[in-house]
Amino acid sequence: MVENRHKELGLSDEKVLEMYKVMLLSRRIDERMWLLNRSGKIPFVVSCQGQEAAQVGAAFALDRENDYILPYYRDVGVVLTFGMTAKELMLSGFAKAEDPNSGGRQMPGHFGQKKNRIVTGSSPVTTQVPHAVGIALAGKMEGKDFVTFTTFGEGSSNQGDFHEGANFAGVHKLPVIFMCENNKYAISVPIEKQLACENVSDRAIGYGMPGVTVDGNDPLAVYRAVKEAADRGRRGEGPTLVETVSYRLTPHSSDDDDMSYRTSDEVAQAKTKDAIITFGAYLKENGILNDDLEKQMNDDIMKTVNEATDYAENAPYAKAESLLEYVYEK
Amino acid sequence: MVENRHKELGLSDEKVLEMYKVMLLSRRIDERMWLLNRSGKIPFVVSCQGQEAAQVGAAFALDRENDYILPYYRDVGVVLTFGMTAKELMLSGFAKAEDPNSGGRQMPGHFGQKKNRIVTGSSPVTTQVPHAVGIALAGKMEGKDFVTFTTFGEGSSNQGDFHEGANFAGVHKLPVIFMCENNKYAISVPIEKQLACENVSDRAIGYGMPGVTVDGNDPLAVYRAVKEAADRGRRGEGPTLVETVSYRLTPHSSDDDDMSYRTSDEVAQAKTKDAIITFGAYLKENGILNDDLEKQMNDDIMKTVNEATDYAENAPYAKAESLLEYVYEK
Amino acid sequence: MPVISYIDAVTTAIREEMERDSRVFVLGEDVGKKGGVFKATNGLYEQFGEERVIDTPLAESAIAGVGIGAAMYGMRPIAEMQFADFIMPAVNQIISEAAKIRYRSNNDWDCPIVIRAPYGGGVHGALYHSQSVEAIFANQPGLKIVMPSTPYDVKGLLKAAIRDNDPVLFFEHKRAYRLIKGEVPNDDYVLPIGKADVKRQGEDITVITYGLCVHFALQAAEKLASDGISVHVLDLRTVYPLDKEAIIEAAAKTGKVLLITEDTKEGSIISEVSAIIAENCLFDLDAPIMRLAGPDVPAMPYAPTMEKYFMVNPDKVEKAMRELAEY
Amino acid sequence: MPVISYIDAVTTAIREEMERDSRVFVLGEDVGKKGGVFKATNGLYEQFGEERVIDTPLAESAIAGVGIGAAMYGMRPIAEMQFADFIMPAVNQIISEAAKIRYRSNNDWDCPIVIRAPYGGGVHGALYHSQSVEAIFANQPGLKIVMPSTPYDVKGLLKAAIRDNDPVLFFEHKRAYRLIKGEVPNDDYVLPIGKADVKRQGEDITVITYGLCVHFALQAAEKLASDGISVHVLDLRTVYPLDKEAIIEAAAKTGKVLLITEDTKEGSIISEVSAIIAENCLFDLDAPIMRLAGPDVPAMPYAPTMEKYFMVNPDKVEKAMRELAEY
Ligand SMILES: Cc1ncc(C[n+]2csc(CCOP(=O)(O)OP(=O)(O)O)c2C)c(N)n1
Ligand SMILES: Cc1ncc(C[n+]2csc(CCOP(=O)(O)OP(=O)(O)O)c2C)c(N)n1
Ligand SMILES: [Mg+2]
Ligand SMILES: [Mg+2]
Repeated sequence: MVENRHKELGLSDEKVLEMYKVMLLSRRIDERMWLLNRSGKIPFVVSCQGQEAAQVGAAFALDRENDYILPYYRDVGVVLTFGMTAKELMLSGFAKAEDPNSGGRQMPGHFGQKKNRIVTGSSPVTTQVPHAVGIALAGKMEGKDFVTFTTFGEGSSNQGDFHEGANFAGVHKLPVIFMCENNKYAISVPIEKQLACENVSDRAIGYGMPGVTVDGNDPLAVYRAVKEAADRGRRGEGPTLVETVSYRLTPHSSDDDDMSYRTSDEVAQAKTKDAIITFGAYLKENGILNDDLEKQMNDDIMKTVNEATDYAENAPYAKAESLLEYVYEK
Repeated sequence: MVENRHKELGLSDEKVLEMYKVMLLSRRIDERMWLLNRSGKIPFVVSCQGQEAAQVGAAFALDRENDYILPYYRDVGVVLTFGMTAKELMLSGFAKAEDPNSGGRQMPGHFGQKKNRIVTGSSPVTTQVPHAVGIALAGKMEGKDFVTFTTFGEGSSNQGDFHEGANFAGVHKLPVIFMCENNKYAISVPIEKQLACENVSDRAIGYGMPGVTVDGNDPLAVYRAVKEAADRGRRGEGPTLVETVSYRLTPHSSDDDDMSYRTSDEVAQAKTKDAIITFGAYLKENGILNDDLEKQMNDDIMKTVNEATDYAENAPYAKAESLLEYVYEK
Repeated sequence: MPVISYIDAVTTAIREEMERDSRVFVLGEDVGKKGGVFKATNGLYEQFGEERVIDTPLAESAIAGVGIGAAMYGMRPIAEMQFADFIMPAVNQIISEAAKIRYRSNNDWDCPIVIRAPYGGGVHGALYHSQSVEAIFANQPGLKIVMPSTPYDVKGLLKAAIRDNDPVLFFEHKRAYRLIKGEVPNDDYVLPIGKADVKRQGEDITVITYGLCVHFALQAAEKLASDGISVHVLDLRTVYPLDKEAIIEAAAKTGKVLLITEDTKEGSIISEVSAIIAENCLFDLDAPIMRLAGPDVPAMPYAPTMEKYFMVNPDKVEKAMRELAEY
Repeated sequence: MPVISYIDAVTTAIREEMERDSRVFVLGEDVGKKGGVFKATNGLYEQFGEERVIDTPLAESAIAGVGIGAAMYGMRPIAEMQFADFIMPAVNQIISEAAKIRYRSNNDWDCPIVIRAPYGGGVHGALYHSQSVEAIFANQPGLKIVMPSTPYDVKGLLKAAIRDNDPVLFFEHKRAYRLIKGEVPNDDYVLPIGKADVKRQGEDITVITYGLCVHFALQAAEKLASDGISVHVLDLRTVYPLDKEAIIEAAAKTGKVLLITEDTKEGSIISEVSAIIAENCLFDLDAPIMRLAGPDVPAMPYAPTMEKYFMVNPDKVEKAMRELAEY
């Protein structure tokens, strides 16, 4: 049997199994979205595939009852952990009125759900970074002890808003976790054309905060890094920059053809490290998962995904005239 | 006699004396501007005082016939080195038509003079940083071997444009020298409230470039750092971030009252390190300057400043209707 | 009633709201220890401490963005842009974020932030310390833009802006800061955002304007009155979204309309005012809709000759009024 | 003459200018290897190499700012903003810098940059991939804003923009990219920036619009023609600064004016068009100046119900035209 790495992190067998389940649910929802897109039922998908481990590992390290999260568009694993349901995600995919994120106003991947402290997001990348800092600042002013967690891609770490937000958090020692999900590409542009530093986390020192780079295919490594960052934040020691390195297993979105800029070999190579496989193997090797349980889990998940799809597909759109609502407070 | 530090840098006695002269001219022009402002003759001054050593040390390390410079508003020492004259600076102070920077359209400190490759600047801080990168990119595309030099304050290094510009230069290995003139304050805000890192140069690693911090009161230290950066750039090894640490000896500008946020003790303390004094002493100790020569130099400079002031004061303003010109190419 | 300056009305409104509601706080460059480069936040740092009057790093997108985050959480941030000209780096946060938060979340989140900035010329501020920037934002549903002309309006509208549950851009004319004084009640009062205000009743011609130009119009109206020409002056106060009813009423009343802005002309606030009139009460008009504005150049120059030529002033206003009256 | 699509006209214009002038280069996100997310720069990377077709880091202010620097040096950069919605982080560089470089340096420096961006809705792009952003910039002297409607105009105007010695924002309607096809000569030609174009001569009513709406207007005009109503259609082509003479002439010709934009209404391009008419030829009008535009909401939603409601379309245009004709 391989080394049990989750115990020393204080994670029970049930906990890691739950983590795996959320990773799997994320993957299956995403796969379904692609099917729906390719069959012409929904206009757009942007994927979490390849980043579930980082997302779920990180989200499990947070306080799901108190912390605030500002996820970016790939963070299916993060929002599922924080209480959004498969049905809600499907409602968003189908742009239906009941979608809690936006009532069908925004594309899928633009998360927001106040009751779960999932802060509404937009498309322009990295604008959420200063928001995360502002929420942390508000928490500090009010003497709260939550931390604020925000994510973004490595390409997006080149936006001015990343720099300005990180610096503000550093100066004010705010409990913010900045997590860069480095998947090696920004649409077609590989990381070498995005950044000249070795690791995105090299930027942390410029903001007076610790920076760490971890394997984004290892949910336990990410859990550890984010847990430490959250603890630091709660202790009043300020922000942390965490970089999770993995690979984007799908094209950028349903509008993209990744074969125009990378090879199928490269993708196939990356798939050998897919955390859905490797973390599944880890659980099996530790006797936490077996084939029966796996089948059961998969069946449950497919049932959930099917029900969510059916519900969302049949749900009504928002009325046309309702687009006039909520420009300002009524 | 103290150690001769300029020889090993390849600087002749004449050269260092010339450097000192430009520093002194910068100081005297600036002092005159304050007098003119306080007597109601010009509406605005923003000072170089305390930064002359960094400015002149840096500018002397460049190729004044080929390199492009994008100075910020305090860089009197830089533009004088690059060929702008005292008279031209005074014309700008008085906002007269003959001002080569802007024909009296911009406030003083908004430098620009194409014939000397001084690139036109604006007030919003740090916008010149991406411009410097663009000029370097153009030079590279055209196979030229000039380097591009740009400056900004430490507060301004928190703007997104610094981050985005530096990163672009790092990725494309462009010959840009980013020089941060750290004078400890951004108007009233001290450096601890601006940055959480120890040195502004700590940011360099995040852009894959070397970063150095040098004593901004020591023109030779600055010369060395900028010379090395320029050499690196010309060798095709990419950009460098140089930070010069000194102190802003005047209020932020003629509109500011610095005693509302710092003490006169602190300012007096900083004045003991004033490079006009310390570098003068170095030259004397090395037998390059003596009292006679100093007096002669001062007299020459005062004559230059007086003539410049008289000329500028008596020069005409641009015609009112001329404001309609040069919105677009004619 | 005490007479105070325009800028004191700003400070008073902020102070009173901070006393009233602990969620209100100020952030910006030099707003703390120094009390602002114009002293608009003077004394607040001493009264409320550095936690509620925050000297931020020099980064406008972060000032807006951090404020927006705090507002979404439930605070009432008042973000200062040191000069309106320096709001540009924050445009993405203002237009993509603040303006759209309620709408994009289907009313789940909101963004009660106030962004204050001094604008306007005539102070030797040159190209980058003189601009009017309202037109850049006055096409973005979700935003409200308030530009008061008097200390009384400043206090009532700034308080309303701070209490408003949507983002408000609050532009203060920097030359008005110390030039314009007026009666301001000591009491707590708010004025309605979105409502224009008749600053002078008249019968012959209608002037519609806002900000410092309101005073130029009132001065000129006084002169015309002695020649028997009666001028109706409407102060827009909120320049986005506009108070259509008040505009239509004021235009229809006299049938002769002069619109004034200090901004450059093409694409300015008064273009929309004109379009509203041309769309809704064209046949009430007895003269073309006249516009008086700055020339279409990038911004006003520093040299006094050119700055003066750029600026709208009481003489230019009077001349335009007389021309219209005689039409 | 060959018939090509709107987007092919974009690519052709860029390619020909790059062949003609070695100073012309392209920079932006995904413009290189991928050839752009819409394929507007398809094939250029292969033809001109990665030095002249630059995949930049994801940072719009740098894309604009680096381009501006290169332009000041003497190059002819064509910067692409992946979607017009993402131009916001670059507003400071565009408004504070590009627009003011010639002016602030008293003609010593200039800034011949073209910034291209796909705009517009009707493609399920939701709030942030559908916006019209021209009104944000259409009040900034120093800038020119071109928004062509046909492949012919695209090629001629984009070439003119690249050769222009001042900054030009070039907005391309993303739904027009593959929807609109038209004859485009193989030869080199340029069309004048700043000039509107009569796309259809008519006598009864005048429609003034730009972009995709030009096609809606032409379609509707065709329908009205069979009922004996003759429609004059003016395509603005350059929306800033506007072609005042052409606007006045077109409005005066029929005395009944319908202005159309896909943008939200208040503060849009057509507000200025209306103001120009109301200022210059009010007494030639036989009807109020009518405006057809998107509703004043932050941006168009994703759900097809709401997106459809938002968009101007041929039916809405026809209805408005008939209403005006009957006035
Ligand atoms: C300001 C802005 N510019 C451009 C885009 C278009 N865009 C969407 S995602 C993306 C690439 C993002 O890459 P990265 O940050 O690495 O995240 P990833 O998609 O790889 O997870 C781009 C260019 C955008 N959404 N916002
Ligand atoms: C974008 C922008 N915001 C604000 C200002 C107003 N301002 C002018 S100088 C300055 C402080 C600059 O501090 P620093 O960068 O340290 O340079 P220093 O003046 O100390 O040399 C500020 C806030 C500006 N010019 N531009
Ligand atoms: Mg990526
Ligand atoms: Mg400083």
